[in-house]
Formats: sequence, C-alpha cells, structure tokens
Amino acid sequence: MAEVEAVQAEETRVDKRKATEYKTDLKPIWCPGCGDFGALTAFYNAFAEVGIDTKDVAIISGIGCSGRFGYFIKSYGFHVVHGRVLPIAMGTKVANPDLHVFGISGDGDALAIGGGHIPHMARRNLKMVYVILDNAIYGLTKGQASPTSPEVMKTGTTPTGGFEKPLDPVLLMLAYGATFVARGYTAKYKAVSDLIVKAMSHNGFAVIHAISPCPVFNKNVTFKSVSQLVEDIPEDHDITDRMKAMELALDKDKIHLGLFYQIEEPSLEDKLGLQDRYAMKIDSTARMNDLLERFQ
Amino acid sequence: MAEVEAVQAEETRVDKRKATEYKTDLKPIWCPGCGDFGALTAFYNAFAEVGIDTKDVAIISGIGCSGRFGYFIKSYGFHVVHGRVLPIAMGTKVANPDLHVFGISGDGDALAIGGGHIPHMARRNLKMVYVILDNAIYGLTKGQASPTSPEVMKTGTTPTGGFEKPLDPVLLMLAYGATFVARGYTAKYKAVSDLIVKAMSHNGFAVIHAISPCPVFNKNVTFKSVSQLVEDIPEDHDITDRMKAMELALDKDKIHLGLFYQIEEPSLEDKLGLQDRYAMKIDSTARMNDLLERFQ
Amino acid sequence: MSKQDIVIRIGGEGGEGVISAGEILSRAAARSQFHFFTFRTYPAEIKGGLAMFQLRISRRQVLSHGSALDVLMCFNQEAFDNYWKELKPDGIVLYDPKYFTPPKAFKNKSIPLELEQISLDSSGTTRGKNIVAVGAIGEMIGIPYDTSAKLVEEIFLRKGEKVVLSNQKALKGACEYSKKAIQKIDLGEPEMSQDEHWLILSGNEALALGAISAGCRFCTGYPITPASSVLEFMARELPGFGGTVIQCEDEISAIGACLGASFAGAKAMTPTSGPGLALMTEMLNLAFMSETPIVVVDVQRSGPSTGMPTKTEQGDLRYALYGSPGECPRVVIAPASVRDCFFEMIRAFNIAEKYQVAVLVLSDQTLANRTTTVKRFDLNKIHIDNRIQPSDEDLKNDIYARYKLTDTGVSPMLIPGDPRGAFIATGLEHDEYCTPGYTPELHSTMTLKRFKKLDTLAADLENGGSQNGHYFMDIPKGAKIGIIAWGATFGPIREALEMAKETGVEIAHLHPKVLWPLPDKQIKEFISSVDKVIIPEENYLGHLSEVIKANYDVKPIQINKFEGIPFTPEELFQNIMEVG
Amino acid sequence: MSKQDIVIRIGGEGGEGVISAGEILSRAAARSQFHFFTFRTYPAEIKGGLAMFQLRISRRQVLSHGSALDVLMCFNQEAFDNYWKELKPDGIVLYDPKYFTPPKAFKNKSIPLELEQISLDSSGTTRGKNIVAVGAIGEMIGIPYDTSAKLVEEIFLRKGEKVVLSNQKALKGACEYSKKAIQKIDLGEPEMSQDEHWLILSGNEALALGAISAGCRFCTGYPITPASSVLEFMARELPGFGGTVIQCEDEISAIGACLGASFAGAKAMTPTSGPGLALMTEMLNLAFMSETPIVVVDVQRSGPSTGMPTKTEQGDLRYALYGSPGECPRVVIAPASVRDCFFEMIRAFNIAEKYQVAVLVLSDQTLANRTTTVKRFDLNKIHIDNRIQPSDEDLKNDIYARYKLTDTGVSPMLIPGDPRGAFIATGLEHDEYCTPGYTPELHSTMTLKRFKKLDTLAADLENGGSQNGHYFMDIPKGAKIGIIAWGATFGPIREALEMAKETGVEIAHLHPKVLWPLPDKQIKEFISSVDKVIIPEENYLGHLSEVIKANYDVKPIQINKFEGIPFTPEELFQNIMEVG
Ligand SMILES: Cc1ncc(C[n+]2csc(CCOP(=O)(O)OP(=O)(O)O)c2C)c(N)n1
Ligand SMILES: Cc1ncc(C[n+]2csc(CCOP(=O)(O)OP(=O)(O)O)c2C)c(N)n1
Ligand code: SF4
Ligand code: SF4
Ligand SMILES: [Mg+2]
Ligand SMILES: [Mg+2]
Repeated sequence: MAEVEAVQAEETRVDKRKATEYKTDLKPIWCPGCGDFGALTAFYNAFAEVGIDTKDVAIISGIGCSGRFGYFIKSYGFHVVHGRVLPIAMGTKVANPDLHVFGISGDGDALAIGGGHIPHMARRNLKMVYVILDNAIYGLTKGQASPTSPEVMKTGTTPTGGFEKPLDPVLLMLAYGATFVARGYTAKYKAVSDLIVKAMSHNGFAVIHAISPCPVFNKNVTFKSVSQLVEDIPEDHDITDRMKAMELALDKDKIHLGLFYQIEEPSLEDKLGLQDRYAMKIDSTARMNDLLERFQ
Repeated sequence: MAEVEAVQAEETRVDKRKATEYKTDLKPIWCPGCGDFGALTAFYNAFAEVGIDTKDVAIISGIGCSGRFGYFIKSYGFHVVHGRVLPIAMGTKVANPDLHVFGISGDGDALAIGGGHIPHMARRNLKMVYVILDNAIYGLTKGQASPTSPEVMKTGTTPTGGFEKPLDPVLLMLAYGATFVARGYTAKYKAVSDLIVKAMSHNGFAVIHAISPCPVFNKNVTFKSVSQLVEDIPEDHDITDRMKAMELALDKDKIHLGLFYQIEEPSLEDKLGLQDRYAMKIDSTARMNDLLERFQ
Repeated sequence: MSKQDIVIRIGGEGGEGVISAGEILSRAAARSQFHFFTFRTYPAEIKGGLAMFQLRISRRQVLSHGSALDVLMCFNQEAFDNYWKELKPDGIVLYDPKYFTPPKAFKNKSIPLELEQISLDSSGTTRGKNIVAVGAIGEMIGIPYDTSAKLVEEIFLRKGEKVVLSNQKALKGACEYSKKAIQKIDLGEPEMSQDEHWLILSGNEALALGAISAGCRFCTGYPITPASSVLEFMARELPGFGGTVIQCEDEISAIGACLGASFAGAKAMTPTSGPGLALMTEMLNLAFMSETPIVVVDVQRSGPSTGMPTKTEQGDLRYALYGSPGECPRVVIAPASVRDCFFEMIRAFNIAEKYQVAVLVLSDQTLANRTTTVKRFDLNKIHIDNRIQPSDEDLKNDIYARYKLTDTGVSPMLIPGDPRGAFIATGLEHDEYCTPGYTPELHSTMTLKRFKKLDTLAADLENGGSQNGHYFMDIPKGAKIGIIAWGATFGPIREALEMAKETGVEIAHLHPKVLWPLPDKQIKEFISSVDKVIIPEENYLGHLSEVIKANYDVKPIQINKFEGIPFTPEELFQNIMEVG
Repeated sequence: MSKQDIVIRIGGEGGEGVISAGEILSRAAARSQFHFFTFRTYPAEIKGGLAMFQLRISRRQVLSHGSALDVLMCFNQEAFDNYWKELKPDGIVLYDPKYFTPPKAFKNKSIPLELEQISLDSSGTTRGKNIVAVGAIGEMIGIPYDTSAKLVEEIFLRKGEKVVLSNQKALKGACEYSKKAIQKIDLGEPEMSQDEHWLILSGNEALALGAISAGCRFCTGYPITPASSVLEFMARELPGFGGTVIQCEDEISAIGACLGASFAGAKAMTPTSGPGLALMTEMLNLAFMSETPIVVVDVQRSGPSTGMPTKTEQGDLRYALYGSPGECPRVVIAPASVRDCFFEMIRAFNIAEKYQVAVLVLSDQTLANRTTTVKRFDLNKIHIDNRIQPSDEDLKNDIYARYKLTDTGVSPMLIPGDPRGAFIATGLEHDEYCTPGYTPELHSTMTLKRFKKLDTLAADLENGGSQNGHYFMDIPKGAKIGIIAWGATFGPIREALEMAKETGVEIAHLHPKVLWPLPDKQIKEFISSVDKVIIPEENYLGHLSEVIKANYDVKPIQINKFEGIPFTPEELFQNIMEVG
C-alpha cells in the first residue's frame, strides 16, 4: 500500500526544473557501485522538485569520499576540513539567511572528529539540512573503523575486530533535541529525495541519516545486508512523539526508514531576529559616535 | 521512607579510613558557598568508605573552577587542558589498569569543548568514573552561558538572554550507551558520595552528573531553585530499562536524582584483554626478531 | 610638592573594591583634565587573592603605567608586603590601621587612612570603603570634589538615591580628612583643553570598537581570559549595528563559523588567547588555502599551556608567524597602544578583505586591561577596504574563476547568492576554477599565486597604500643604538628613551605594527643607521629577534623579561644603558 | 647492454595491478641479490586515476629512486602521455598494443608486451596481467624465473593452489616472450652476499618497528594519509608485544590518550600528518608544561590545509620548531632514510623519556611509502633510555617534588601507583611541588628549568650521549660548496654529489637528523669550512634556511621544489652546479 502511494506521488509530482540542470561538468570520482551516487541523484531530484535556484544553495561538505559532493552540484559551496561542516555551515547561514544551506558529512566526519559540534547545532535549531552519508567505514582513507561500524567488524585499525559499540545517529539527534530527524537509504534514492524536500521546508535544523554503503571497503554493511533490515516507519507513527521516535531508533531488529521526529520550534534565525536585524537601516557612523559617547 | 533508609545506611556504614586522610594541605580556592565543596566532601567520604589507597587513584581534571579538584585530594592526578579530561583519562587507565581513574569536568569542559569525546568513551566502556560538576555557567571565566544554562539566562555573552536549548547530560549519556548513568546534587553530598562508591565498583564507564550551583555567577540555577525541583528516582525504577531512564531524564517538571541506568557489559579492559596482555611474559627482542623475518 | 606625574597603586584582597576604586579614580581624573594610564593584575584564583590597580596620572599624555610608586594604598598587609619594595624613596604609603600598620623599621612616610572608619563616620556604613580611597587620593592630586561626586552619582544611580548619597558622604569625609592629613601633590596646569574630546578606553574595548568600525558584522568566540571581554563587548553592541555574535562550543567552531560567515560575505572575527589559538591552527590553514578573509584576535597571556591566565607575555609571535603545518603565511599585526587597538583592527579587516587572507592581531593581557585617555577617533577619516568582486567581464562565458591568476595574486570573490555565478571554495589544491588537481605544475602555480598576495600587500604597505603608519620609526641625530620592538612595550620604551635623552643619550626606535610582512625597507634603513640593535621583549626566547636575525644581516642584543608582568620604563632604561 | 643500475616505471589506472606488479618485482629482485629503491604515487581519487610505481634496481645499494627512466611500462595511454618525457634517450617503452601504441613520431625504442594476451595464452585467463609485467621485466634484468615463481606461490597460496599455478604459468609465458623480444640488461655481479640479511622495508614500516623496539607500548591515532599505515601496522603488531592500540575519535583525543598513557608510565606515540598535527597543537604545549614524554610522528604531506594528501612536501618544519602559542620548544627529528626511520624512532623515544619532552619525528609521504633494501638491524646493539625515577632519598620527608629544580633541568618522575608518593601533573604554572603559582620569580625560575632540559640534551648529543650520529657530515678536501639539508632528500643529494664528483667537483654535505636542538658545533664548523652554503628543500619557503639564517652567520642559497614530488639526483645535480 505504502509503496503504491509512493509511486503515485512520484507520478503526480511536478518537477519545477530538470534534475540535470544541477549537474556540474565534473564526473563523480566515486567507485562504481558507491552508495553516494544514490544520494547525489536524490539531491538532483529534490532540487528539481523544489525548483530551487542554484545561486541560493550553499553546500558545505567535509573530508571523505562523501565530502566530494559539492563539486558535482551546481551551487555555491565550501569544501572544508575534516569534521567542521557544521560550524562553517552555521556561519554561512547566519551571515546570509537567504541561502539554503546544506551540510554533507561522512559518518567519520560527522560523528568522530565532528561529533562535538552536532549537539550544539541541534540546540541552536538553525534552519539548514544536514545529511550524514553513512557507510560505516572510513572510505577515503581506505577502510578503518568508523563510529557506526558494527563492533565485530575487522578493519585496518581493528585487525581482530573492534571493541566499541556503534553509535546510532538518529538516537543521538533525538537526544540532542534536533527538531527534524529522518533516516534514508541511498539505494532508495526516491525516498531520500522526498526527505530532502521535506527537510528543506523545515524551519530549523533538519538531519537526514542516509545509509550509503561502501562496496569497496565495507564487507559487513552492504547493500544486501542493509536491504534485509530496512523497513519504513509505520504510517501511524506520531512524528511529534520523541519517546516513540527513540524507541524506533533503539529497535534492534530493524532499521527504520523515514521521518522519525519533527516539531515546530523557533529557529535560530527567529530567536536572533536575523531577518529584522539585517533589514534594519543603520547609520553605522552615527551609531558608533553614540557608542563612543559612553566612553567619555 | 527512602530517607530513613538512607540515614540508616549512613549509620551502619563502616568507613575503612578517615575522610580527612585524603585531604591535601592546599586550601580549596573556591568562593564561599560554591557547590564544588559538596562534591569534594563526597569524594573524601566515598574514598574513606571504600578505603582506597591514595596511590591507586588518578584524578584527571579539566579547566574550570571544578578543574581545581585534583589539587585537594591526596592522589595522583593530571590537571589537563580544557575539555580533554576523557582522552587523557583513557590513556591513563589503559596504560595502567590497576589505577582507579576519575575524570572531573565542569559543564563547559564536558559538554561544550569536550563534548565530542563523551560518546566515544561511552562506546568503549572503559572502567572509570566521570563526574560532571554542573553549575550551568562558566565559572572560572566569570560568567558566560554554558551548554546547560537555561535558555532565557542572561550572561556575559548572552546579554539579552540565550538562544540555545540546554542539553541534558543524563539523556545524552543514555543515548551514547553509557553503562552507568546517575545524577547527584552536591547539596546532598551524602547521596553523591554513595553514587561515587557505587560507580567505583561498576565495571565500565560510570557517569555522575552532579548539579553544583555557582552562587557567584549563576542567579538562575541556585541552591534554592534546584532544591525545589529535585526528587529521588522512584525506588521501583528498573535501572536496566533504558527507555524508562530516558523518560525520567526528559521529565520537564522534576530533576530526578539517583541511579538512572546500570547494565553489565564487557569493559574495554575485558574486550582488549588488557589484564592478560599485561600479565604476559614477552621476550620482546625475540619477538621483534621474528617479526623482522617477515620482511626478508 | 610638585611633580610631572604620579604613580598610585592600590592593593588589597580581590573583591574588596580595589579595582573599582581605581576605575572611579581614573575616570574622575580624566574629567578633571588629567591624562592617565592604568595597569592591573587580577588574582589568578576565582575569589580572593591579591588584586592590584595601578594608576599613573599626569597633565601630559603618559605612555606607560610608570616605574616606581609615588603612592601605595594598602587595603591589607599582603599588599604592603608585596609592593613596598616598588616605592620611590619619597613614595608614601597609605594604610588602614584597622588592618595593619607598617613596621617601625619601614622608612618611607606612612599615613594612616581609616577606610572603614571614615566611611562609617561620614555615611553610617563601612561599605563606602573604596570611595574613601577615591576621595582621599583625589583630593591629594587635585581632583575637585564635585567632579568625583558627579561620577559617584552616575555610577550608583541604578542602585538608588540612598546609595548615591551615602557614597557621596563617604567621599566628602575622605576629602576632608585628606586635606588635613595628606600633603597635596601639584601636577601643574591642564594641557588638555576643555573642548578636546578624550575617551577612556581599555585595549579590549578599543579592539572591539575598531572591529565594528571596520565593518565587522559577525563575531564568534569561546570565553577565555583575557579575551572574553572582547566577545562580551561585541555581544552587547554588535546586534545594534545589525551584526550577530554567537558564543560557540569551542574555538574550532568559533573560527569555523567565521570562515563560513566570511564565505557568505560578512566581515568576521573571533577573539581568543593562546590555548584557544592553538585549536584554530587547522582552520587558519583552511582560510589561507581557500582564500577566505578572516581576522583572529589573540590577546596573549602567559604560557605555555594553561600557564598563567591572568598574566602577560609576548609569547605567541613565533606561532603567529610560523605556526602552521604546510606553507601558509599569516599576516600579523600587533597594536602598540590602546589607540592602536582601534586603528590596527581597521587595518586588519582592510587587509583581510582586500587580500583574502587570515590576519592575526596580537594584543596582550596588559594592553587588554589597561585603560588610558585616548583622543576621540574621527570616524569620518576612516578608510575601509572591501573584497573585490568580479566584474561582469570576469563572468562572461558563464564560467567564474574563483581562483583566477592575476598580477596581484588576488582573485575577484563572488558572494554566495550572486546570480552571476557559483563556485566551491576548497581546502584541497585546486585550479582557477576550484577543481581539485595534483599535478606538479598546478601546485607550484597556485603556491606562487597564494604567496604573490603577500608580496602585493608588502608593496602596497610600502607605497603607503594604508591610511596610517604600519610602523613607528624615530632615528634621532647621533643615535648609535637602535631599539626594535613590537606590541605593548611601545609606551615603556618611549619613556625609557626619554630618560636616556635626559642623560644625553639619543636612541633610535623602530616599532613595526604590521609584523608580517615586515617593513623591509625601513628595517634595512634602521639597521644600517645605528651601530647596535637592541630588541627588548616580554618573553624568554626573543621571538622578534629570531625573525630579524633570519631576515636581516644583524645580530641584535636581546633584553628579555619573562615574569608575566610588563617592563617598566625605568627597568628598560637601566637595561638598555647596560647592554647598549 | 650493461648498466650500473636501472630505473623502471610502471604506470596505469589505479587498481589495475600497477602497484602490486611493482611490489612483487622488487621483492623478487631483493631475493636475487639486488638492491632496490621504490617510489610510488597514488591517484588522489578513491578509485581510478593514474597510479605509478617506480623501481630502481642495482647491485650496489641505491639511495634514491633515480632520475630519468630506463624502462617505462605503460598499462595505458595516460601513463605514456604523462611519463614519456622522463625517459632517458636510450630508455625503452613497453606497451600493451591492446590499449595503445606510441605514436610514430616517438623516437625511443618501443616494444609491445601484450599483457592480457600473454596471460590468456599461457594461463587461460587475463587476470595474470600484472604478473606478465613482472615476468617480462624480471627476465630482462636477470631475475631467475624460479625466484619469482616461488614468490608468486607465497603470495597467492591463500587464494588456493589453482591461482598459484595460473599465475606461475603467466609468469613463465612472460619470461619466454621477454627472452625473445626484449634485450637483456646486465647489471653485473651481486655485491650482496647470500648470507647477509637484508630487509625490505618502507619508511612507515621502519618507523613502527623502531617504535616497538624502543619500547613503545601505547599507540593511538586517527587515520590520515600517509600516516595511517603506521597506525595500522601498530594495530596488527603491538598487542603481540603486550601493547595497546586504539583508533581515536580525532587527533586531539589521540595525543591526549598518549599523554595519559605516558603519565601512567607507558611509552606512547601517535602518528599523523599535517591536518592532524595542527589539531595537536594545544596538547603539545601541555606535554611541555607538564613535562610528559611523548613521541608524535608527522608523515608530512603536501599542504596547506587538505592540500594534496597523496603528495609529498617538507612543509611542516616551521610548525614543528615554532608552532606553539607560548614558549614551548619541541625536539624535532627527521630521519633521512628508511633505515633512519627505525633508528631515529629509537632516538626519539630515548630523548622523550630521558628529558621528559615531546619529540616530533618528521617523515614524509615519499619516505613513508618507498621500499628499499635495508641491512637487518642488530637488536642487541640498541640502547634504550628510560625516564629517571625518584630515589628513596628524593622521597624522604614524605614530600615528592615532581618538578624538582636540578642541574640538568630534568626532575625524577614518579609513576602513578608507586606507593612512595603522589603528585599532580599540571599545565598551569607551578612550583616544584605542583602547586599553581604566578609570581614573577616562580615563572622565570620554572621557565629556565624547562629550557634547561633542552640545553642538557644539546650537550648530551654533542658529547655523544646517543648511540649513533645525530647528523651526517662529509667535508671532502677542497670542497668550496656545502649542502645543508634535512629529511628524505638525503639520498638524492648523496647521488647528486656523486655526479658532481664525477665531473671533478667536491661538495660538502651536512645533514642533521636531530633538527632541534641543532648540532651547533658542527654547523659552525661546516659553515666556516666552505665558501657557499646551499640549502635544497622540498618546500616553497625554505624552512631550514630560515632556521639556519636565524641562528648562524651565513646567507644560504636556496633551492626549492614545491611540486609535491621529490627531487631527483639529476635535477639536484643540475641545480647545485647552476647556483653553486
Ligand atoms: C584532521 C584530519 N584528520 C584526518 C584526515 C584524514 N581523513 C580524510 S577522510 C577521513 C575519514 C573518512 O571517513 P568518513 O567521514 O566516514 O567519509 P567517507 O570517506 O567514508 O565518505 C579521514 C580520517 C583529515 N583529512 N583531516
Ligand atoms: C582551549 C581553551 N579555551 C578556553 C579556555 C578558558 N576557560 C577556562 S575555564 C572555561 C570554562 C569554565 O566552565 P566550566 O567548564 O563549566 O567550569 P566551571 O568553571 O564552571 O567549573 C573556559 C572557557 C581555556 N582554558 N582553554
Ligand atoms: S571507497 Fe567506498 S565510499 Fe569511497 S567512493 Fe569508493 S565505494 Fe564509495
Ligand atoms: S565562581 Fe562559581 S563555580 Fe567558581 S568557585 Fe566561585 S562559586 Fe564556585
Ligand atoms: Mg564513511
Ligand atoms: Mg560550569
């Protein structure tokens, strides 16, 4: 049933622009079969559906295979250093709230070296979309354990298997108080595209955990293994129920896909009154002269 | 009832050593009325009860008023840099598993600059006790907002009130998969002392979130305001129920005190087989010669 | 007694009102047409410990906190024990006999000043203790009662009429007592005219005001002594100018947010100190590689590591110049005075934006916290540079070369949202069009491009491309010795050289404010015009010395002080005469 | 044809077997009593892109990957296009006509080698493509078929008998073809005797082996090219020695864990590269201030920022020496060869432990990945230093002075768990007993103490306190030119100087391995014994040049290559003769 509906939605969906309009001339350098291709397609499609103008998009991406994302989408972008997508995205968005800001990280970029920034971005509820492309491995550095690697997994740095429990990004986001928390699977790129569209209209920090297997370095988390575990979130799930969302995230038997949680809360832009602030006509010199008075 | 029992426990408790044995000659430099005094007393008492030998204790503390902790307890210690208590504690413990390792952080030290380390320490489940002394303010730098400051609070850096939702350390620890999660209140130092004793016998990463008001810089989170909100965790709470623990943490009306969650899982020492590894008698030269063979 | 200037130190337990007494006294002095210069040390502990406020007052403008003390006001025994040695032979001690009395053997003149008792007698409460100190000292140096009383009113008004009155009474009582018990010191007639406008500013305030005047509209930071007050100042004032301030989760996030904001078109800065700066290392590299303008303020404190957070040191220069893995020069600016803090911040932003580089501004703990009289800035004379944006010509053919190779090395920079193009800023090696590339040719071409910008900047500075001097140079006739120095030692050096001049020795002085790129021509000229170069620094290693040695043909004599406290003019004078 | 040595390059699409062909060939060569030296570049992309393996083979020991090419084996057109220019005039091209054929205009000798076809014909599958390359080239330079066949067996055994056989057939086929189609090159008789023991090692392997031999038992890191393989090697091998390896969440955590482990008594190290090193800045300061021994390995890559992760550069020396806010020197060591990687790691640990300091070991991308023949280490001759522990005398009166003032600056260091005392290591300024303190006297006393250790180390090195030379120096009679250099340029320089010698020009060479503290006496001696000093570096700025200029009275001539690839001996020779 759900599937039929999805197909119908797909058919009735009117794309405002063509997905190919967002392609740059650069050919993605990912390995054949890399999960990130699905994410890229999802982005092209989502942008086409929204009909967004390339000039209004800023993609901030980290270091990793996934970090190459920005080069393949026509838009403004900043390919930053490892783990620092969120601070830089924050600056970009606050300084120019008219932009649609997207952050793209790998699982290592987001949850290992960059893990300290996420709770604070969630607290701020800045309006942006953050996509974590999770292959449960360090791809670009050729196969070391990541924070989402299954504990048993043997990798370059865990030759006899790991010894750390994996983290669940969805559960973390819920604990941090993120106001939009979803999970996709890049093999199902249409669903990912839909999540991106939804996320783009969310007034706050929207996180999409996108499972995106690495067929080259990860022999444990594969398209095959993931496909057997995924299941759409039940339709009757109340997306404003945080406890219920956590329960779904903690489900040991299934990987749930879809929107776990969404609530309306003032965004950072609202709280700081950024639109008003930037709209103000200020005579800076006069104001500075007033300020100087105070020091006389 | 609960209180009566606590008092009885207090009375029947046989301290193996005197609390004063753990005092150094250095007088704490905290302001009169600082919550951290209660935490210090709790430590002296817990150590006395356990009868631990000062030589077996290593206290790793961060930067902040709270970071001065180590100087006042007779023991080995490392007063490190801001936010890095956990990595340094990890190295200390792994290299010398016989030590009882304690980490002490302020709320800023733990959750702002140091926030990226916590999920990973939880994943590792290294046997140590981590105490977060939470005054919901930056004390040592004289009053700026911290990750646990109430959103409305006016501070040096939020002159018209803040704009970030506070984080709840207990909820975070539960999401990270920490195996021992508790909350204390330094005004009730006896309960804190009991939690420390319990944490010391936990085989894994034990976190105690200790509310410890700063009467000098925090006018919102005070002994008075906190005392009105705290409530002991119901006695019938199942400490192995993670969902239930999260629910308690999310309670908006009350600040629950006590042990939220404790489960048995192999510690990092167990998983790495550290005790066996260090007990091995290895002829390093012979082994190195063998290894070199492989490169011929 | 008449004097050119007078150095007053107030010492006591932190929190006892030592600092506030000093602050009120200095503002009252300024309103009475005095110039002043303050220096304070905070206790390192959270509460308690010895706090000290030093105030030098004169009719002329003074450039340092002075050397030995004319007046030492002791709130307690500890203050006396720690500071009496710094008194001039004719320096006097004021003390509250309730707390302690100098020993018999003590030779200087000591005058009892019963802070609490006078307060109690005149206002009915002992709370006016610090105001008594203000009144007594004010009277002694000729600050009219009315001026201080007015100030007291302004300060205490928000606490209510009663508090104002009570404090004014304490003030009055103190003045009366002072008239009787303490000899007046005549500092001469005002030089400052009534209608000149003088500001009372600390270095950190001047930095923040400079940043806002330069157009900074985005500021992030993580609290750290002694830089927090810049962040706090910005948090209070920037929103009124349409800007935004966010306290971040750490310094990495703070500088990252600034890079993001700058990428998005805003002028951005982050203030910090040593430990925080250390954490910004990787991002400073990203700024350079991606050519994103940014200003980082480093209020130096005594290190290494956590070190002595409330003490001073010129210890970060080596890091500022060289502290980056990979080849990544930074522009480094060190203001030499409170006034400079304002103007050098404007220069910093101008350079950052014009050359698309990271600019590090090195202040220090003393410069940050000292207050002094500063001639009011003429905002109309400030010149602002902005980043160059691509012309329509640059954008024809629908391809925008973000990292275009140009004669200056500087490429026009599009601002996201501009419909004329798009680009992806990057920390990877890249070609003109942002595409990652790793050929030997590309890397050498782009390396040269990035370094070219520094050469262009050096040439522009040389050609006076900047509004006011990026160095101070004075080569008096007959000078055989030359001092090269940087940062906040400027004032004490000027005064030390005055002293030398009085003994008949002329000494040259070069004080670059832009430390990288160095004022090459001037340094060469300076070096060749003197026989000996002396480089005094408040550090152990002699950072500037090392740079000068690496780049010029000279073997400077080093004078190094590494005690966490600044040079006094007297001590510098002695040292220079010794080694010179 | 007979030659002293031969330079072979194999190029093709990454993942096509280029690297594995080169690796098999080099091991086969070593087993046939050849010396060799390899150089490889990886594609920067994840999959695909041009990969290249260069192999220099000789009967003598060779010190570099050579200059122009004798043999270029092209797996595809791109390899030919990129590399043909580097062929010697008499260099030959081997190509697979299935993929491409050199253009008619191409003048060098070109020989078709149908990689896939030969494999198919002899083994029934095209999969032996890279083995065909091994066989054909091996035959050409005189590697016996049996030796290669044996190696093939060892390598493929875990894939099963069938795979072994099939590959051996392809090998055989290739040998047969080679005999007919490719002229043999005679490299002379073996100098290496059969019973000498030679290891085949890469720089990163040697570093890891050195660390373990030095007693390192704790290693943490965060993956980063080109240092990851050190971490991965340690993860495989250290547990067997009773040690522990943990991949951390970032580099801050990695170095933090090492400091904790070292505090707890273990010898600890962390390997990284530029971007990771940048993040370690604050912790390196803590190491210095708290006097906690630690070794950090920096496998330099081309920067700044993310730069070119798979390319080389000597770009981190300035950072290594100066990159710390506050005054915090680091001991810096740069191995000059694969062999050095082993011994200098031992030195690094010895120094770290003995003087309780942070030691930075600077390797680089080429040194890390090159493999070469290295004489087997005699483990019995290795000298190990450990930190001094307090005597019972030190601990009497029940007070232990962790930061005791001593003549050497080094204080005995108790290990937690020791019942004889306790202490708190700290990053705050402190007195001998770890108590925080901020007086001018204390800070200057402790600053001097910390720097004293460096003086002691310098003197100890000078006095031969270390087992093998901390510098290489050669001043031939009549040398007017002297080269000073550091790190992996050692080999190419030695060979360039050989070339110069052949043209009758003697050139002196000083190559410090310990870069801080510098071998002061030797540098002075060296500088005064030549007329001109040339400093070649694989960077833009001339880092060593700057250091030498700052510390010595000389104006070196710089030769800088900043292309992400190493010097060749030929190119160095040309450059030296030009500027010299
Ligand atoms: C500070 C720093 N440390 C380490 C690296 C090396 N590095 C590059 S990508 C990467 C991790 C890649 O994993 P992930 O983020 O999961 O991305 P993926 O490649 O799997 O998409 C690492 C460790 C770096 N670039 N910078
Ligand atoms: C890298 C770095 N950044 C900033 C500081 C300055 N600093 C010292 S303590 C502190 C925060 C104190 O707050 P908290 O951790 O809550 O401890 P408290 O003082 O409240 O106990 C800060 C920001 C520092 N020492 N190091
Ligand atoms: S290594 Fe893995 S994640 Fe990276 S491009 Fe290849 S398949 Fe994708
Ligand atoms: S400032 Fe606050 S937290 Fe710090 S010692 Fe004083 S009361 Fe305690
Ligand atoms: Mg990944
Ligand atoms: Mg706090």
